[in-house]
Order: sequence, then C-alpha cells, then structure tokens
Amino acid sequence: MKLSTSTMAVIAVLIALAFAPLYLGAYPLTLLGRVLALSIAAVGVMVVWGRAGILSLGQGLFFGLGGYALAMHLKLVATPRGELPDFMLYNGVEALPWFWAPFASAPFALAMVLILPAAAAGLVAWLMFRRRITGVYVSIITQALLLAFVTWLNGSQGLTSGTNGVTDFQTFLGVNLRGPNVANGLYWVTLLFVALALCGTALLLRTPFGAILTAIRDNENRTRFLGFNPAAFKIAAFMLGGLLAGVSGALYTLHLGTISPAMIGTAFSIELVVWVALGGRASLIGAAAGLVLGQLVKDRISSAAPDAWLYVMGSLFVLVVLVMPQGVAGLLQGRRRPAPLPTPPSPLTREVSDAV
Amino acid sequence: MPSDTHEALLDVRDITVSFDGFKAITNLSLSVPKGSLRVLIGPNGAGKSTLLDTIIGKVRPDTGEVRFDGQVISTLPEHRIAGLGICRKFQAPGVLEGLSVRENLLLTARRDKGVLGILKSPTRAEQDRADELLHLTGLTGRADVPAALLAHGEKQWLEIGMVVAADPQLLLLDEPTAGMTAQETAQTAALIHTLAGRHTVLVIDHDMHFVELLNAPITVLHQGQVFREGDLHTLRADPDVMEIYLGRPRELVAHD
Amino acid sequence: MDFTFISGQLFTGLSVGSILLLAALGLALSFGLMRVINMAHGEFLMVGGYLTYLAAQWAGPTLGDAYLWVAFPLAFLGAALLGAVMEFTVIRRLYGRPLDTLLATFGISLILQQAARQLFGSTGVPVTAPAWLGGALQLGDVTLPFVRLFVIALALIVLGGMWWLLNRSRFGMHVRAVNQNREMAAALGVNTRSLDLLVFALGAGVAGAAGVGLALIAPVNPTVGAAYIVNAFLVVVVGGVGSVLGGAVAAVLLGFVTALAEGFTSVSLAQAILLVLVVAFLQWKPRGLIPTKSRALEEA
Amino acid sequence: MSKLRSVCTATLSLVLLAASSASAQGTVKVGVLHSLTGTMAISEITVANAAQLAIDEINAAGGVMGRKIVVVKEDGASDWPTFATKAEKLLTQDRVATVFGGWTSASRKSMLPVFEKNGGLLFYPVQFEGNECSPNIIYTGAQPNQQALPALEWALSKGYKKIFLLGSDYVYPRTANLILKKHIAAKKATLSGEEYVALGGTEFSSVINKIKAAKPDVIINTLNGDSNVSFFKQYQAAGYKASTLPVISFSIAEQEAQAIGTGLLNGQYATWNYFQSLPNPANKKFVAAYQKKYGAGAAITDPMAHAYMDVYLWKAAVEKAKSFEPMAVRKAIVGISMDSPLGRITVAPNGSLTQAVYTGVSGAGGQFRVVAQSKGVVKPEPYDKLAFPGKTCP
Repeated sequence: MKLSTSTMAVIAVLIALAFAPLYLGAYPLTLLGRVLALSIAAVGVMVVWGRAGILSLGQGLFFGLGGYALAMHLKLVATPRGELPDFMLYNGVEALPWFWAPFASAPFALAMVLILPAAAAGLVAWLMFRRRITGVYVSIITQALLLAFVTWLNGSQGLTSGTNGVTDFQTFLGVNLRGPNVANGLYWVTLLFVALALCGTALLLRTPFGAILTAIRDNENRTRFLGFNPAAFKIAAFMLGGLLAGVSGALYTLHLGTISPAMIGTAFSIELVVWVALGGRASLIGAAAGLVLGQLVKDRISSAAPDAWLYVMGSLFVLVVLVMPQGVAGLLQGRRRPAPLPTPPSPLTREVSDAV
Repeated sequence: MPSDTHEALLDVRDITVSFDGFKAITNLSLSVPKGSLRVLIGPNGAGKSTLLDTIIGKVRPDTGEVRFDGQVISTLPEHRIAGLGICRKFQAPGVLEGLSVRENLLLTARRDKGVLGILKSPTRAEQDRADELLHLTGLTGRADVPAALLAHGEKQWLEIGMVVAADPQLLLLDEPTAGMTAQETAQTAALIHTLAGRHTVLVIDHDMHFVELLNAPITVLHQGQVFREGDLHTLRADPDVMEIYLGRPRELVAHD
Repeated sequence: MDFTFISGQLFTGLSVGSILLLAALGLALSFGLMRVINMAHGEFLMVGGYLTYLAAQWAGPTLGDAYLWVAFPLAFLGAALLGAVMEFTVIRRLYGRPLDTLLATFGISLILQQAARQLFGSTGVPVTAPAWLGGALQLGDVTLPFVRLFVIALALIVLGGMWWLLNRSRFGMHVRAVNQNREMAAALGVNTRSLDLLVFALGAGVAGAAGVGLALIAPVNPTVGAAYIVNAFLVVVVGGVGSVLGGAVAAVLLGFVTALAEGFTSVSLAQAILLVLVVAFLQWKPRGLIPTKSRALEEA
Repeated sequence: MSKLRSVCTATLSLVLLAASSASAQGTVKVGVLHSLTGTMAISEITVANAAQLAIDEINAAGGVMGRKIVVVKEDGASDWPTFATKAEKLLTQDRVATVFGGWTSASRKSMLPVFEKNGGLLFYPVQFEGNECSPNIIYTGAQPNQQALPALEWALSKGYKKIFLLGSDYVYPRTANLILKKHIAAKKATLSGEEYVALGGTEFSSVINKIKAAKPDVIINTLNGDSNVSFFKQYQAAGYKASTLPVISFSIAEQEAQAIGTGLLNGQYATWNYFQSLPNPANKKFVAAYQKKYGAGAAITDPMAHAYMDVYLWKAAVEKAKSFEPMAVRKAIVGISMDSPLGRITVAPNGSLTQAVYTGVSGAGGQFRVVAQSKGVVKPEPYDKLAFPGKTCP
C-alpha cells in the first residue's frame, strides 16, 4: 500500500477540518468557512495556471458571475411578492429587468451558478485561444475584461446595485440565513464542496486530460503537431477554472451575506493567484492550502499591523517568484525526490524549441 | 525524378514562402511517392526547415499549395494536418518535458485526440504499443522518468519513438541523428529503413555518413528552390552541388 | 449635439489620448522592446507625480513657476533610478519568465503604493500648475485650456524623442540589434546586460516625466499609477507590441473612442465600452495595428 | 511541603482569578471599525480619532456606569467584505457592547446583516442616502432631507433655476440625485444635466464639455474624494469660477477643502450639519480637545463631529437603560437629547437625529463660513415622500 505521508497528512487535515465546528469558536469558524469557500477558486487557478500555463488575472469575473447568480435569487426571495428589490426602487427602476425574472426560481439560479461562469469562461477562452493569444496577452486581456465587468456593475446601479452590491438576504431554500445553527451547516456544506472540488479535479487530472494540459503548457506547438488541438483543451481547462471560481463565488456570497464589485476586482483576482503561487501552482493541495493559510495569516497581520500588511503581501509576490517558483509544495517535493524538478514553464525554453 | 501526382502521397506545388520580404522558398515543387524514403539536403538557409514548416502548417505559403493524399492541406489548422497522418520530428528534441517517457509515448499513440475522448484511459493496444516502443528505443528503464531529465541522445530516441507511435502515413525527420554516436546513427538508419514502405519518410540531414547509410533518392535544395535530384554518387560527382557546398565546407563533413 | 460640443469632444479625445500615450510610451520600451511585463510601471508615473509635487514644494518658493523645469529632470531621473534598481534586483533574474515577472512587479507596485500612502497620505496631493498654464485658448466657442495643450505637446515631444533615440541614434541601433538577435549583438560587442538596464531605466524615466504632465491635470495619489496601467498596456497591445508609432496611433484612437463614448453615453459606462471594444479589436487584429512580424514575438 | 505548595498555588491563582474577573467587571469593550488603510483611510482615520477622543474623555471622567471603556480597533481596509468579517469578529469573538464605524454605504450595507444576525449595535456617523432603517444601526449622519433638500431650497432661493447634477458613480449620489430630480420637477426648476464619474475618476474633460453645452446656473456636486480636486482644477482651467458658475458640494468638508486648496475652492458652497467654525461652546471644547491631541492645524469635519457625539449618545443611552445590552440601549436611545458640537440634537424613533442644517461658503484655510441655516432643527426622513411615496420605517 503506497499511502504516502503526504496523503496521510491530507486525510488528517480533512478530518480535523470536518470536526472544526466542535472545537473552534464562532469567529474562527466563520473565517475558516469563508476561506475554504475561496480555496475552491484557488483549485481553479491551479488547473488553469499551474497545469495549462494560462495566467488569468480575471478569475474574479467568473467568481462574481457565480456569486451574483446566487445573490440575485436570494435578493428576489428576500423581496416581498409583487415588489421590486429595494435598490431598484431607489434608482428609479420601475419593472423587474428581464434577466432578473428567472432567478426567482431556485433550481434555475443554482443551475446558473454553474452554467454562467463556465459559459462565460468558455466564451472568453474561445475568443482568445482561437486567435492563439497566449502568455501575458491573456493576462492583460482577462484583467481588462474583469475591469470592464466591474465598471459595468458599478455603473449600472439600477440593475446591479452598483458599488454597494446585492445585500440583505433572508432565506435560502427555506432556511433562515440569520438563524442560530446556520453557521455550522454552511461550514459543512462548504467543506463538502471543497472536498468535491479537490477530488474531482484530482481524478480529472489523473486522466490523459491532465497529461495533455501539461504538454500544452510545456510546448503548445508540439502538441499541435502531434494532432491535438491545444485551443480546445485550453478552453476546457479555462471553463473548469471558471466553473470552480463560480461555485466558490456562490459559496462566498452565502458566507458573507452580500456580493459587491469590490469583492471580485483586480486586487482579489491577483491575490488569488499569489496564494496559489505561494502554496504551489502545480500542486492541488498546495494551491488550496496556500490560499487558506495565506488568508488566515492575512487576517492576523492586517488586524495587528494594518500598514505592514501590503508590504508583507508585496514582498511575498516578489519572494515567491524569485526564490520558490513552485511554491511551498515544490520545495517539499524537491526535498523528497532528489532528482531535479522540471524547470518551470518558461517561454524562453519554449522559444528555443520552437525556433526550429 | 519526375513527379507523378497520382501516386504521390505528398505533393508540394509551386510554393513561395516569405518572411518580412525575404523569400525563404521560391516556386518550389516536390513530390514524394507513397511508401518511399526521400532525403533532403542543402546548405544552411536553403529552406529545408521552412519546407517542413510549410508541410505541417506552421508556416503558410504565400502562393502555391501542399497536397496530401490528393487533398489540399496548406489551408488546414496544424492539428488537422497532423490528424491526417503527418508527423514531424523536430531538429531540437520536441519531447514533452513535463511528462514521463511513457506518457509521451501514450499521448502520441492515442487514436482519439478530441477533448471528450481524452478522458478515456489509454486502450490496451495503445499501452502495448508504448511498451513495445519503450523496448525498441531502449528507454524501458526510464519509462517513468520525466522527459526533461533525459540525456540529449535519449530525448532524440524518445522523439523518434513518439513519431513511430503516432503511426503516421508521412514521417518528417529533421536531423534525427543530431547528437548521436556513430553506432546510434547506424541504428537510426536501420530503423528508418524498416519504417519506409509502410510509412512514407522524408529526412533532412547534414551528416553525409548518415545520408549514405540511408541510401535513398536525394533532393538538394538551394536558395529556396530544388537544385538537383538524384542519388548520392551522382550528386557527389556534380560540380555545381560541390560548388554550393564549398562556401560552407563544414556541412560536407559530419554534422557536429 | 451641436458643433461646439462635438469639437469640444474631439479635443477631449486628443487630450485623453495624449495622457494615455504618455503613460504608455515608457511601456513601449520595457514591454515593447524587452518583453518585460512591468505591472509597477504605473508607479513610475506616480513617482514622477510626487517628485513634481516635491519640486513645487521645495523650488516653488524660490523659483516660482519655473519649478516645472526642475520637476522634469527630477521626475525623469528619480523614476529612472528606481527603474534601474528594480531591473538590477528583480527583473534581471526573471528574463524569459514573463508571467513570473508580472507577479513580482505587481508585488513591487503594492509596496510602492503603500510607501507612497505612508509618506504622502492616501488622498491626492495637489500640484498647482504655473500661472502661464492657467489660461485657455479660445477657438470660437471651444475652450482649449493651456494645461491640456501643454500635455499634448509634452506627449509629442517625448514621442519624437523616443523615435529619434530608437531609430537614429547609436544607442537605438544597439537596442534594435539586441532585440533582434541577442547572442549576435553580444558577440559584436554590445554589452547586453547594461543595455537592458539602460532601456528599462529609460522606460521608467519616460514614465516619470509623464507623471509631471499628469500632476498638472489631476492630483497625485498612491493609486494614480494603478488607474492607468491597464489602459497603458492596452495601448501597447492595440498599437502592436514593439511599435512606438503604433502605440501613438492607438493612444489617440483610444482617446477618441473614450471621448465619443463619454459624449454620447455616460461617462461611467465609457470605460467598460472601451475595454470591450479593445478585446473585440484584438479578435480582428491580434497583433495590433502595426504588427512586428517576427517569429520570436509570437511566444512572448 | 508539597501540600503547602499546592495550597499556596491554589490560593494565589484564586486571587489572581478574582482580580482578573474584577478587572473584567470594571471595563466594557466597544469596537471601532474604520478603514485605517486603503483609499478611505484618509477620511476614516480622523473619524476613528474623534471617537477615540470621546472615549478617552469619558474614561478620564470615570467611564460608563463606573466601567472603563476598552477599545477594540479593527481595520476595514477600504474593502467592504473586510468590514463584514471584522464586524463578525468584534461581535462574536470580542463580544463588544457596541461598534462605532463605517463610512461608505457599501461598508454599512455589508455590515448590516452581520449586526442583524448577531444582535449587535452600530453607530454610523456619515451622511447617507437614506432608504434604510435597520433596528441595529443608529444613523447619525444626515438623511437626504437634512442635507440635499435644504441645499436645493437654498439654491432656488438664490435664484439658481437651472441645475446640473454631478456625482461619483455610487449609491449615495445616485439616490440623492433621484430625490433632487423629483423636487426640482416639483419646484418647476430645470434639470440641465446629470453626470456620473467612476469613483476615483480624474478625467473631467467630457463632463465639463457637457456642462458647457448645458449652461446651468449651479452645479450640485456629490463627487467623492480625489475626484473633487481634479474636477475643480479642470473646471478652473476651462475658465469657470464661483462667481460665474457656483458649485454646492455635499462631500467636501474642511479636510477635503484643505486638500483641494483655497485657490480652487474659494467662494464655493457646501452643505452639512456641522462646520468647524460653528460658535457653540460644545464645539469650541471639542475643537480644542481634538487639536490638542492630534495637532493644532487638524481640520475637523461633520462626520468627525458625529462620530465624537455618537460615543456620548451611546453613553447616555447605556445609563438610561442601565444596561450594556445592545437592544436595550437601542430602545433607550430614542428621545435622548443633548447639546453637542452640532448644536442641540435629539434621537428620533427611527434611530436618526433631529439636527440643524448649515450651508457654508469656502474661505481661507479650508474653513467654511455659514451663510444660511435651517429654521430650527430638521426631523430625519429616511424615505423621501416625493421619490418613494408610501415607504416608511417599520
């Protein structure tokens, strides 16, 4: 039986997490739940960036779509029958906009939590990869699209509630969100989704799909000349990343009881990437753990020394990249296995091999 | 060698390729019959690699067309061209460095290269094929090592293995023996002989020793055009061929 | 919409375009020529802006309006020095890893922003433009403020200077040589390492000088750079990476699109419209207006 | 021997325990939750300072019901979700009796569910758009009818009939302007234009061009933060000044006025419930105390005065309720009346203040001189009757 120590450790951590509501106080539990919800988006970043080599700085877009899809439903449920959501009233909107109406149905909204982010990610990816836009161009374009989305959200207050975001939810599927036992329930649901995301992604990456993503990351042209269409696989990976971000966004919205443009903006999206980088961009557990631990540390440091926080964060960006490009997971792996790791995907080596 | 379009598997018709005004290939035509072995030589900058680039779709011809098995392929996307059964071994080893040796072979051996099909595990036949090629290339002991960790020669062998695993109709080999020992070169030549017939093979190389071992019809390219066609002995006796090489005497001796 | 309004908007477009161009010109060096994705580029603008503020504080009382002529060299050299330090300590180690460079420079931008916040506070510091920039040129009913005309002129001068430097000077020849074939240039005796340093510092310096222009129009605050960085990158991408002229055309084009979108829809939606249009444009011309056809470029 | 030691230890620890519980008896925790970092920090740090000043004064005078106030300070980091997270921490981990905090509507909106879920109490000191009355929030800043409408009345009384509305693109300007538009129409005045610029936006060419085309008599300005500096710079460059086209601002107080600079702002108007220049004794004492602690030149603004007063309001309510329990305090606070730096204020049943409204003109040093003031105090109306008919607080 080849249950390695790392697998054992993961199982132990999962067990510890499962029983957290029994030994953690209310606030630490809430915080942990939120951070776990975010870690699902980190898993998505790991697939898209760590495996397929696509650095998206716009994951907030898909995170936001998932979050808003659920928030629209929650808002409609919290609004008395026959009335408009309060913020529409305050903005002079007189009839429910067409795209809001179907979200009154819970099944529709839940389906949209999955479909909207995945479809949007698919569309964005199709537009980019069809024209073979790669590397930093993808980063710039995804960031620009996210910025456009956030600007639109901010500028269309009658439809989206603008900077305030959608707030003031009451119930979800009949459960009172402000009830006393909701915290534990929400925590366990979140943990379940995290486990699902981790297992599902791990299984998927174990199929040849995982191998082909690695191949595309290392040498996209080569896979093309081997008869694979890299664009199709990159679109699939990007959709998976978008889907995970969307689920994460919906859960996060439930945890926070609100979603607003500030929660999904550039800073959020790029921070997501850096936690993944810190944990290990090529490692599933590394990515999720990097985000969870990073956010917890952030909570501590930003409480204790608010001004120092951005210095810490900024230095982390630089240090991770300079000192441990494969993150903590990479360091651990490197220690276990003496053979040198494959060099990180670098366009320079790619350039050399393509310059043929 | 006059080209016969009916029997030709690969038919390059009057193509011109230019980069930023510089013509890398000018009105080049070339025809390779099904099941044959062909060697392509020429001094640096003659357009050999560009020709291969054009065949696999990496570069698009300004004019002219490339036909494969009667079908125009110079407008298809690269992966479709590869899907028709054209596989190229690059000059610098184009192995997939992040994957193990076995994964490299398994991916290339896959029949189903679509997005949905990729979720299926390799078939028994594909796995057997991979094992067989591991044996053939002498990499059985290195099967689970990431390709990035292979020695240069091993990478060459792995890539030859991949090309064979793809089981293409047309094999394009770009300097397959670069970095190999004399013994390995001989092995490679032998391997190529066993491939010809079942596959159509087009080889680029500088190594005259290797070219001699291949013992196949040769096309000489010069300044983006077909300069001569013939066998090695005829060409060695041709003063014009000697002339274009004399400017670059390095290339007449064994490469590297 | 009357004629005055439309001509006013056209001037707005030119004015916005000139600011975009100033923000993007430094990028044309670091991103366009060196393929370095510097997310901290905006902070060079910020540094230029703050140095202008300091110049006004220090030199203003004695020199009066002439502080501006102190501000330019100060902003240029200050930003260039910062750029040189950045290149030497971080960027240099990351050549060939553009995505990692992006992350590292983003970290640097966070640090610089926070430092500015602690030094100058998070609200903007205002810079009073010299009195001779206070008036406006009246063309019929259209008012062309001198400050705006000055910024347009500044953009043109910097553009011209860069064009001369890259295409006519010996330095530019070396830069182009390195850009085309690094090894060959090195073999011919070009010191590529110090050239990298110089080009990057120059790009930073140009951004610093652009910061002077920005400071005359809007207050300088810690996020002023962040506000321009995405648009500046879009200008370079739309113009065609590696083409200074393309960048100039793109900047003016984006300026006009912004002005028209702002004129005919609402100001707050214009930015979203602009970004979507740019992405659509890249579908049509993925390599920008003036593509540089080079094999190495595709993989950058 | 060992028996003795254990007895000693037990006794000592008992004493220590008693002492510590006694000291816990002697204090009460309150939260102060403002942005100490990020874009909002400049405004919110001074507001947090004002609250701290009041707390220090109260502690020096013996505390609240004999208990010293212990402050738990948290940073909202100009990030709305962080406000919610930190509010949750204050309520569930630190178990504070009340929280003083928030500035932007978005931060308040994101904290609201946390306070309602955990039964907490929040004092919110900033002017806002109304349309909200949570039983868990005491809104002491101006409701729209305590700032926007009096400003409009004043402008109309001065003969300005064509009004241009300019704001940052977020909920406060949008809602305030929606209300203003209804009243402009009802008063038969003219709306000559309405424009919004993204928060933090600094490019006003198009806006000024539109203003030029619309030729208004007055601009009602709800721009926020640095946008104001850019706007006034570019407005001046385009040849405007207070005498040719006056601007009435709702988000420019003494601190912002200092930052914009007298040269740009001289002669322009602002409407608030408080100006640093108010001559009442409570204000003189407040200004002196604040400047003693935080520097002689420190500007003092309406939200700071509200934040300072909020602490005293809470103290009065606790003493009236004889309890720190948030809902008991909320119940007791209605009807409390005091002489504050803002003048005489009273807490209305909806949890907002009945307070006076002042319009001031900007002059030297970022100070405003009061040019008009409401007749007596104005009752808070969270829902405007014209814009949102039939809506009331429960």
